[in-house]
Amino acid sequence: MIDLIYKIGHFLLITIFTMALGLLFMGIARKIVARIQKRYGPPIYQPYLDVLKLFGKNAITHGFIFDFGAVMALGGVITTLFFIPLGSWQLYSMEGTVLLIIYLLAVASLGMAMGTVGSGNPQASVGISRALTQMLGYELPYLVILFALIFRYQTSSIWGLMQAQAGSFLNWNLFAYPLMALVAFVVLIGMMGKKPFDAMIAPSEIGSGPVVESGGKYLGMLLLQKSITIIIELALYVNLFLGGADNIFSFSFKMLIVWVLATMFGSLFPRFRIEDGVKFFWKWPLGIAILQALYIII
Amino acid sequence: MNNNFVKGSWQEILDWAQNKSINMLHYCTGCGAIELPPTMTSRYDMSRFGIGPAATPRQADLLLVTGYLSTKTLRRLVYTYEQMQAPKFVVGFGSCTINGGMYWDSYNTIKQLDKYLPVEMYIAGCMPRPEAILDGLLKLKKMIADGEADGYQRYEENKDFYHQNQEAVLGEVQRTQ
Amino acid sequence: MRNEKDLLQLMNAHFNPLKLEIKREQNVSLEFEKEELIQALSFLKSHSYKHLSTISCVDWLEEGEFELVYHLFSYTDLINISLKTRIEREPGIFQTAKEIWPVAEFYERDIHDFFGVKFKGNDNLEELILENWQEIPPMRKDFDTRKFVNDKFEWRDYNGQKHTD
Amino acid sequence: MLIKYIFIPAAAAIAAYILNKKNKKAGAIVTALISAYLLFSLALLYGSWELSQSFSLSLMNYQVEFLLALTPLSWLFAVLTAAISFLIAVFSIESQADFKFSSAFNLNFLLVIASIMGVLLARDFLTLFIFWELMTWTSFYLISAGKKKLAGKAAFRYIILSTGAAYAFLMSAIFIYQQTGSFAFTRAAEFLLANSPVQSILLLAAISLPFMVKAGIFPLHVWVKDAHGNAPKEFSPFLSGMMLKVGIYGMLLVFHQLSFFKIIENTIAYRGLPLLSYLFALLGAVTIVTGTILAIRQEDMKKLIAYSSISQMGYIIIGIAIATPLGFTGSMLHLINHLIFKSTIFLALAAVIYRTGTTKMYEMGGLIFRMPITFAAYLTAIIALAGIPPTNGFISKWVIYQALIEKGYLFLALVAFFGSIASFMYVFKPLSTVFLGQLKPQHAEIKEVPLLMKIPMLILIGVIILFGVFPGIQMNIITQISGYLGMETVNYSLYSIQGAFGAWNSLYIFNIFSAGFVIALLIFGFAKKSKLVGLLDTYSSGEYITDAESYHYAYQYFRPFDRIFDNLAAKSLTGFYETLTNNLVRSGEGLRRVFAAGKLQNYALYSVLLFVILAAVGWII
Repeated sequence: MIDLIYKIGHFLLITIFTMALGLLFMGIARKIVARIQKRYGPPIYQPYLDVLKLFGKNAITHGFIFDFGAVMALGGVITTLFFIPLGSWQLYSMEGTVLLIIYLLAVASLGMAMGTVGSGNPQASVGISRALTQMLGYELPYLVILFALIFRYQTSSIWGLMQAQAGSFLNWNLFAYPLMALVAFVVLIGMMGKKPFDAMIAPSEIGSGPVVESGGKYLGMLLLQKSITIIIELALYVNLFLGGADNIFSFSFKMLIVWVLATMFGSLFPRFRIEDGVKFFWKWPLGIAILQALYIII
Repeated sequence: MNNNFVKGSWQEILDWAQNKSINMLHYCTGCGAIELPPTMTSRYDMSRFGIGPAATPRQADLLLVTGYLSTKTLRRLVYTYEQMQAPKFVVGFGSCTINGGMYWDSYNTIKQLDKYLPVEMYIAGCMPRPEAILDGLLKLKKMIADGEADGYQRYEENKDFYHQNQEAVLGEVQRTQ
Repeated sequence: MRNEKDLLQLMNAHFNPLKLEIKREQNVSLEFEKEELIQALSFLKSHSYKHLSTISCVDWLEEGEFELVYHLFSYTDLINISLKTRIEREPGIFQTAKEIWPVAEFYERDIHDFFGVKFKGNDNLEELILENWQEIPPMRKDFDTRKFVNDKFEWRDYNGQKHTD
Repeated sequence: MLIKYIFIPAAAAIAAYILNKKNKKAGAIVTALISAYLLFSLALLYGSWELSQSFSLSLMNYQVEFLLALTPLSWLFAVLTAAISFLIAVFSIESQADFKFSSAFNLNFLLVIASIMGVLLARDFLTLFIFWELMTWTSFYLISAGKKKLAGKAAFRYIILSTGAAYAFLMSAIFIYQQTGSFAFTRAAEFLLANSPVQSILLLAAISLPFMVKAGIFPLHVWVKDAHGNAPKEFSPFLSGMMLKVGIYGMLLVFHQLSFFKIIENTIAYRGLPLLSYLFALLGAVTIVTGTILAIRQEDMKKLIAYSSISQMGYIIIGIAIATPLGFTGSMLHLINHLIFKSTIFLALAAVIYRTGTTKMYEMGGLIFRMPITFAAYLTAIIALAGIPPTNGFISKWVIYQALIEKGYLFLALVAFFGSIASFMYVFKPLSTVFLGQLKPQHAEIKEVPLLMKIPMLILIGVIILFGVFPGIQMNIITQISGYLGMETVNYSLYSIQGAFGAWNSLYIFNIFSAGFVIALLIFGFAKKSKLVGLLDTYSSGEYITDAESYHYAYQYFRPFDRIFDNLAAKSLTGFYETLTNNLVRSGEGLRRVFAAGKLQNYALYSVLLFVILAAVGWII
């Protein structure tokens, strides 16, 4: 019983820590983009204020499915948190976690999709149909990379993949398979919906896509979900390609570097059209990923 | 949750948070809309005060009415205002919203915005420059922090006053259920 | 490819315009009797003047007449021609050009909104731009916009003094 | 003793037909009772694998015997058939109220069940062929009972493909009979092994033709879309749930029973996989890709789900073809899971059609507010189909992925990933166009489906979650099957399966999922209560929305994605078959004009001539 309480306490601690870290990262990203555009930009702690304000505001709902979608989205993402090793914090090192995380992230996006389309606003449906199309675009190269890594290290648990890169930083996957790390980086930008691939939340075209009807606490919950998703995707990247870390601080520092690079990279590009985005993902990243996978298999 | 003591301190925290992060929906009715891009971008950068653009009325707290309002646009403006969620504020730009401005004698524009919507603040000028807009918004932030910006409550309290004025100009107005 | 003069000769040959004038390069204006205008329009349409840019109306209050101006353009002659005619202000009725150009229906609705000219043959003349408008058509010269504004809207009171007195 | 599984449904079919004439519901009740009885008696029979029965019949001087036997594989399929037909029968008691051919429907439905039982229990080619033809014919009548003109054309194409394949099957069966003197599988297996590989592979290919048609594998999948799309709404769950699986049963028969794998053991292999079975796996992969791309394009929801069945069958084919223990277990798991969630989807859609009367997605919308239980059933089923953890769909896909990664088949894995990620898209399209979005005025007063139609859906939801959390239940029958077919088994416990790289514990996932859900619920409850607002009061940039019709995004939901595949889809296979049939018809026309030319005596002359030639040929061989 004690172990259960310890585990629940640990689980809550991780959830709150990840939300805080995720919001901090979003604040840093806004600062970086502002600096690139030669302006000051909001203070780093701005996302915390946004979330506090949003939970203070009134909100409208369009019925049960609208609420259920928001809760399922956040719930799905918190569940995924359980299976990702964040530096030394590892709640459950079970087999098959890599594939599981891809599908659990799908739970979150399906929940959000269902909730927002339930609002009856066509702009939300257009946004969701774009998001799903783009997901198909970037998920394919990513899974080929995972296929190659699992086959190479003969384990499908992230913990195992991380251990495989232990020792000096030379045998990090970043240096062992640089092309794969590059493809994973591009896919990371697509997965987080940053600039070149954010046609799904285009504010001017479709009224910020799926979140067109979510105000107040629904927007707050979506912001929290976004912050946890960012941390999960960054953690995945760091674990798979930068050899994870033994303590949480160096882990967060590595995540920060990847995040800053992704933001800079993202803030230079205009928005892709959806089918051009998918075509791009299937042309270069998929090609390189397949080449790398073949190189590993043969 | 809203007995007086908790309401007092909790409301202060919320007001403080509200003034630090405002989502602004600028309803580009008139010529003032062109003043906002420079205010948002590098030279004047309104986002350093936590004010950023919102895409839809659902996510917005602040409604900027930038310029003359024709009677037909007023109907859409009222509908958008009612889609926004409390706490919400309205700021009128330029003399056209204050007293009709240079379109004072035109048959199809309204003369005073605050007859139809509770306006927190007007920023005078036949389109105020970005400095004036920033100055106005900073004053608005102070008002929100002190809890004086209660336009949305005024709208609720004397709802029929506002509705009569709107119907006087627009005829029948479709209300959200 | 006709230039301005051949165009005028052509029109002279078939109709008897009251006034012919070459305003400037590529811009010609003619004035017709009411009865002759519609035939002139269809005649010009068959002679490469396919494009009806707009129909405008001028309110000559003193002469008690409306002046309807039809602006046409030809993509081969590259000449803008405007055909003018005068109709009495009171009954303010004129023949519709809907059969020649379907788009004319909207221009006529617009003129009906703002000048009150009724077009025989154009059955849907209800409001296009204005909304439940009870006064006389606003663009007419005898519509006093200041009086309308004063009794429709109150003025902001700057400690006792209205800014419009 | 086994024969009763065939004759009881057949007898009941006639009884159902007569009873149904009097009152509409009787036929469906009889079907439900019969399939319930079958289900229980089969359940009691679990474990007794040595049961067999044989008849012998002497025809002129030929000694013909029919062998029936119960194997774990046929037991599993029989139980699945009985279960799914019971649920469909319960569902169709209410939903047939407005159906004109309901008595013929029940007659044929029971006959189809009887013939499937026959196919499953058959141990020799003759009985297999008889019941296979009976199944094809009865399902032909069932499909043509759907939408008048369209169903007729679809059923016609289905019958042509099936009969063509059946003749090939008959040819090779008779050839084997000539060589071995009996139709039994065991004798045929020894003969094929002893025979030269090329000839036996050709024979097996001919035998497997009807199974490939029925399983809707790539080149022969043309009939599936129209047949499923236009079949009566009660029959499509059975059609796509069970009929496709019977084709797979046939393929398993060919692979293991008739030792197809042993024959191609020594042929050239690629990474331990013989070339021929790799080709077959490629066929499965192509089925996935075509099924998925075409599914995303469909505007008719039943056709969309039909294409998704084809693409899901591709997974099963890949699993069988790579023939590793993990692969086989994965495909068996996926077979059971696919049956469950596919029939749930079709039942939910049948409920929607029962209420709205249309299958076009853009004519519906916002039905969640009127039919919440149907929505819940559909949602659970698509979560399973998309393979999201707490449901059974994920487990079978996860095992198949493990099998593919273990062996390193990159292309197959790539196609499998594409299929499962793209399934989010075509699975979400009906959800958002039919159930979410704006509710149309004409659907405003739609009520939820009657209780009798809700029960099957609720049962199936329970089964999806149950198998999702405790996959062990399915595993023990699967291990018996792989033991019977001579393959090593995968070890497992009640809630975890031992994959190639470690065990998979689904009970744990379920607990954590609910923990995460509870935390999110707390955050949601803690904040201010939100105001309920109608559907028409949404952000439309200031404009008032008056009619829901123009405010529902449903037509061509994934237009940007379809644009990538526009040219590919245009050259679809049906075009190829159309041109084929046209030239056939034209050449036939030419021949007819030359020979018959309408005069009677010509016919007589030609028939005599034909008889003479046949007699001569028969005499020579």
